[in-house]
Amino acid sequence: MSTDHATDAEDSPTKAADGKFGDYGGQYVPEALMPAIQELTDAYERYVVNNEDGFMDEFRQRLADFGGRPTPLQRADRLSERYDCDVYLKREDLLHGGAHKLNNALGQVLLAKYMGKDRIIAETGAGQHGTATAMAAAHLDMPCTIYMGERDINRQRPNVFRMKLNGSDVKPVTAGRGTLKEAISETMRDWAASVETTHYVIGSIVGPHPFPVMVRDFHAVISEEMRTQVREQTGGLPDSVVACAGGGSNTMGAFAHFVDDEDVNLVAVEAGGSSLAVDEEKGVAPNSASLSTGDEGVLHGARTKLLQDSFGQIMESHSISSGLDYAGVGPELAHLVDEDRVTPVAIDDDAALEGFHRLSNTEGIIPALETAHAFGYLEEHAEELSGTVVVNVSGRGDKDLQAAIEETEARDIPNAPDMSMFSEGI
Amino acid sequence: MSTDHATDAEDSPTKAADGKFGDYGGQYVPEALMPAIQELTDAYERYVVNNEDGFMDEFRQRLADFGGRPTPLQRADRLSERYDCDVYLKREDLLHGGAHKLNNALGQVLLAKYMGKDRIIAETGAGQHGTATAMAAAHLDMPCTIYMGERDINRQRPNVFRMKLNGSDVKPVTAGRGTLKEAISETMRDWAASVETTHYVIGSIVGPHPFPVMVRDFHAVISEEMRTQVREQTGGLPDSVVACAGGGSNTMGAFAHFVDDEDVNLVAVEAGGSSLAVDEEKGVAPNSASLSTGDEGVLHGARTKLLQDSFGQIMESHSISSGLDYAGVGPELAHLVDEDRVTPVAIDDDAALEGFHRLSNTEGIIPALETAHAFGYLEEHAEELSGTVVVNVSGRGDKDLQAAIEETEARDIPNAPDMSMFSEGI
Amino acid sequence: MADSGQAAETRRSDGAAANSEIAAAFDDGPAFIPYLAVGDPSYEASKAYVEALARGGADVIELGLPFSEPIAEGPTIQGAIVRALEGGMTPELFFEFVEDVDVDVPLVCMTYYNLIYQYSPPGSDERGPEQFVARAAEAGISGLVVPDLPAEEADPLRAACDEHGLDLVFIVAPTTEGERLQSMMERVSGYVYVQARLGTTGAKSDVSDQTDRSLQRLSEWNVPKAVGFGISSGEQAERIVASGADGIIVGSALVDIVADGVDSEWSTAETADKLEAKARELAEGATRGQTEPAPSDE
Amino acid sequence: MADSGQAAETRRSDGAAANSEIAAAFDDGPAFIPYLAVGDPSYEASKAYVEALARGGADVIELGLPFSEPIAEGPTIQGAIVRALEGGMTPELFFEFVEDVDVDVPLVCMTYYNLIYQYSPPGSDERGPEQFVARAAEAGISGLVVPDLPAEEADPLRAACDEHGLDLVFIVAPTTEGERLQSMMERVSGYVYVQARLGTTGAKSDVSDQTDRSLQRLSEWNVPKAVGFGISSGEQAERIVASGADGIIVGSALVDIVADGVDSEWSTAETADKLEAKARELAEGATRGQTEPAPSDE
Ligand SMILES: Cc1ncc(COP(=O)(O)O)c(C=O)c1O
Ligand SMILES: Cc1ncc(COP(=O)(O)O)c(C=O)c1O
Repeated sequence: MSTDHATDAEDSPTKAADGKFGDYGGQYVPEALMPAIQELTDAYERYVVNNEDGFMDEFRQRLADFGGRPTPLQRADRLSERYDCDVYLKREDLLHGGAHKLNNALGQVLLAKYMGKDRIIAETGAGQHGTATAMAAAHLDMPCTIYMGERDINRQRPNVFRMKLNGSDVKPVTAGRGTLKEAISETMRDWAASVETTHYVIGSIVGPHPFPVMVRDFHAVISEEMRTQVREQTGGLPDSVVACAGGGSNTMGAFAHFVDDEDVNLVAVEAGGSSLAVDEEKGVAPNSASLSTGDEGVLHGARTKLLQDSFGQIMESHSISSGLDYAGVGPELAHLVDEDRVTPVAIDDDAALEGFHRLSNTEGIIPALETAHAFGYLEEHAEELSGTVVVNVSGRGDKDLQAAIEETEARDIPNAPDMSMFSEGI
Repeated sequence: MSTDHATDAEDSPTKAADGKFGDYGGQYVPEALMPAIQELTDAYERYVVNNEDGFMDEFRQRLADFGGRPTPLQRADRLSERYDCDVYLKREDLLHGGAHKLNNALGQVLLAKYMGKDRIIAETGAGQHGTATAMAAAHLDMPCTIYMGERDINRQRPNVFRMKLNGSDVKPVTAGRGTLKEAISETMRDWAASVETTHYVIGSIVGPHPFPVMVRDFHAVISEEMRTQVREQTGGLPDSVVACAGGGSNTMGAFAHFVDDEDVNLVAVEAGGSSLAVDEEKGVAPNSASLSTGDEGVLHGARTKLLQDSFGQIMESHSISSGLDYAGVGPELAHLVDEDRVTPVAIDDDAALEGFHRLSNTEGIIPALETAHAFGYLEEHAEELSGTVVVNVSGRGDKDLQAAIEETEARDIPNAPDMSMFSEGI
Repeated sequence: MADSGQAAETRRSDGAAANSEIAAAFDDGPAFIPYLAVGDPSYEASKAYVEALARGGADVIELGLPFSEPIAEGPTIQGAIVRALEGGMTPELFFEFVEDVDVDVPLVCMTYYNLIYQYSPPGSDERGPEQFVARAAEAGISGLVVPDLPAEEADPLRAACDEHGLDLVFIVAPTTEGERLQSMMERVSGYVYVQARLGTTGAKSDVSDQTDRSLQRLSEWNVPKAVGFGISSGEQAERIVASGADGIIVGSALVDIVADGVDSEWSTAETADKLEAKARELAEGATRGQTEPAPSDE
Repeated sequence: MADSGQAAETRRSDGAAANSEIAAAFDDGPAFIPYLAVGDPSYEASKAYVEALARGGADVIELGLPFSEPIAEGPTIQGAIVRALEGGMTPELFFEFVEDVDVDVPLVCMTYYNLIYQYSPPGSDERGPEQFVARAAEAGISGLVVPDLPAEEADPLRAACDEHGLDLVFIVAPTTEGERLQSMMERVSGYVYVQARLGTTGAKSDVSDQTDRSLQRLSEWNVPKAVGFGISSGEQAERIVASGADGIIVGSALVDIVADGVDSEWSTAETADKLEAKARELAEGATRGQTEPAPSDE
């Protein structure tokens, strides 16, 4: 157990107000958007950092009443026995909508209201951020348009339907491969034309400043609660905090209040996909491990670590979990990795599926495939674990049942149940 | 606002320890099961009623850590405005698994452990109780077999997969129509052969004593929290508590701690299906409104109100929500209706769908189709509402997306979104 | 059919038969008590089958009045009940059947409590056990078995049975013990249905040694002990009678023949012949059992 | 290609062109500045198209070096970029193209910052703006436009441009105001790209009157003002020049012709002819605008 040296938990997440994390971050956006992100920076400082007009109080109250916070910190008895350490689960899967995503979506939609905006736009890949934004927009009575790649729409129809049920307009993006990257670009285009009335609710700790710090601050409630809960339950701080990392919002949410506690290991688990090697022929990275394998570059408004080819073209990434399937990563996380404060670990598709089945059948919690990577890490690195290990259960797996069937069938996963009746899908 | 006259909240749910509610209830089971239900009655009294060995403490702790209790009581601002009263939502949809069902499943599986049983069986219709039981069994490391009608298995494949992921064995029941009724009978058959080692986790406040009181007591945490929360938020007791009723477990859970407060209206919303009239030709009741239209009889171990033909044969019931699609109802609820303490209201399929879309697009919460009946009630009986109205949001609608599409398409629902892209399903 | 006149003569005392015909059936050596669901697969066919059982040596016949939720039955009898209900069987038709069927052994009605609770005679508004038993007695039924009616809830039905001279048979399970066993002993009449093993009905090739233990527990009971659940062959019948049973009850093994007949599209006569042969095998087995010494491992 | 020797001669001061050729392009009446993505739909075809634009009267040509995430482009130019990337365009090929293309007007490279940041010349391990600009200058590029590089992040690139005599053109948006406008004025060189309306690139049939307001805001700037975003006809060009613009920038309206050519399978020559004609229409419109009085509502 780490000793607990005092940190000002309230201040810790609001660092990098200048938008830079070492060399990372910044505001690499078309000039047309600069005034909007300056206005947003101003609003962020007033409402989020300084709680003007009681913004943060209202945010926290709504997160409690509408979102279901605090989420529990649960000791996982059977996993603890298996790995011979104390495994605790931070249950973001119990948040309204089924993932941590609502923390951010609700914060931003509320902020848009405080800013006097009258319309919300957002991008979505798998549909998790889109559904969270649609829920928050319905709750706060804000018209909302969600951009989603056409291919993703076809892969994630239940989430599309959920967004529509919540009254959002879902706009298909046909450009390129029709996935998340294109949807982000398209949302930026809409924003460039509508900045005066519209707020862009970005879905992770990516994009130009102030998005990375703002999204982190909205998610920092995760580690704020974790810190209190783990102290109550164990009397000290954890030895490790483990979270999956796509853009890295659940990750920084889980790490934020521990960054200053040097004794707490922070482990960011990336999608190792099918291989860490680049497929040069196709120009494809069969993984989404930008922290472990990416190079510095500029994407979607920020300097960060990226999967790119030698020319600087962004590569197609890959993961069985669409929520991790992104070529970039939040600049703050990239910086903390360079500083050796955060340890990046890549977990491949097979190990993630093992983690998926492990948590499902030993703890009765079916995780999102994104989250499953964190459990794949426990499974693969069991010998490195000791003391108190807190895993952020970033989301539930209901959205992933079809994918879990297909991916499990395609492999030989030792701890999967008999899948024979599902070979045709569900 | 009702005045709040003192009740002993802790005692209230444990009435009817003799298994009778007026003439209802009892233990109409094959002799082979009598010793088991006597053993269970004994265990219920020791562990649940008298908290022997700290059973209830452990139960509540696990409900908190694993289940996510307390669930919030949320003011629904937009619905309050619409109906010109104060609508509050009790968010059981945020419980682990997505419905209130876990309260009971976790309680019973834990009780089975205290009783020294080493195997769990359960029936399931739509799969909600089955998935809750499978989760609880995985969490507590108990082997578990779930019986499910073959037809239901085909209609609810995602839930079947969830149970298997949690390590449960799902046994198809081919008898009869292959739905819930047959699955209950089949589970009773297994139990009759395995009582010595096996506990039967029944899914609602039905069946022989002590199931109705025990299941109610496990769910009574809903109204216990509600009572505290509504007092904190409004300073008094609610004017009405509204809950949908199939077997009636979420219903009695929501009512239990208010039964003695005569000024609090308790409204049980049943599935009115397509019509309250019986289709004599087919011997089918196109509804599941046993409280409003059923006659006294004996089914699955208890005397209660039933949908039956003039000979006493149980009728097929119908509802768009499979969780309400049951020909019987809990004996306690039947008794409270006869006593005029609970008001039964039947809400038909169309109105339930309106309620489904209303909550989804004005509050950003997609309810289960079961729960949607309670919101159909608000929509249809708006003029009767006043003061503080608490609605029990018994579950979330993720499981019902496909059904919502089909049923919405088949009707003209004024507040549904454009469904054109979903005419082929999701 | 059995003459119902005699049945009305009430002479019940604890453990003794209220119905003279049932009492008589046990007087003359071990009783063979077969079961069939009435109306399976049709009224006419099941009439032929019940008559075949009588020819095959039945001493008492249990007639199933089909209920839609037969929670105590295994898949075999459940199948019979589904076929009978699909064929249109109703309580009223059941009583007509009882009046109509040409056998001269006592008939016991086996059904679930809701059908009794809901019963109202044609043209009447009154419902319940009293109406049901009156009509059963009138039709010529000598006793009732109601598997989902525990002794504790049985008082209204007991009263009606007493009034109309019917026996109310209870089932003793392998798990029934202590106080509970005692209270059943005080309430049973006609015969006690000794459940051979845990579980539901259904033919098994082994015969549980729970049977021996059960019979031993009941050895002091002043009432014939008929053992059922899982008996399917003459040898089993023999062994059980040899263990001390006063009768054997056989359902699923016979219903299996009816089901085979339906599946294989045998003629009614063909199925009836097979039923008669099976009945004979079982009846003879039971008779053999009585003359043999009890197994040595007791 | 343009002679790059002259370009190296540094004479930049705030607002003035660092590059003599760009400065010269505005000396002689309003400048017509067309844009095409290099490599759309192939190297050879786009060479023919760029040469056609020069024949049609281009004073400066903006050459798009395609980047995979063109967040500032509308669907039209995005389509061009996708086609060019699918055709195999790379930064190195782009520079070869610049060396290869037969035009005698200054060429401005329009691209996104990551390609500059990542650039390393063949055989070198060093990456970044300095390498990129050195190679661009060598190839004959006179200036750069980098839509996702705000003035605040531009210092390394500015330094390299200064060193190699390239202009760094900034875009002023309708929303750019106050302090921000001031700081851009201090940094811009060559010409200022005046964004005619909010949104991304794309041909529009109306011309926003935000243009008039923007030009007014910039009236004191000591640098040519080239207006772009949405210009698609000679009349629009005329109106904008009449409003005070020193040049017009046209992209999507030209890319639309390339896209039509791809869709309709026109020959390269046919597409080139249509581009030349469109260029002429736009160039002539701009020229007409200079001789007309400014619209009265100003
Ligand atoms: C459950 C869950 N976890 C993790 C992620 C990855 O996002 P981030 O890395 O921003 O937390 C997603 C994204 O959709 C998600 O749905
Ligand atoms: C969400 C939900 N609500 C209500 C019900 C009805 O059950 P009960 O009436 O026992 O609460 C179900 C049953 O599956 C359910 O899933």
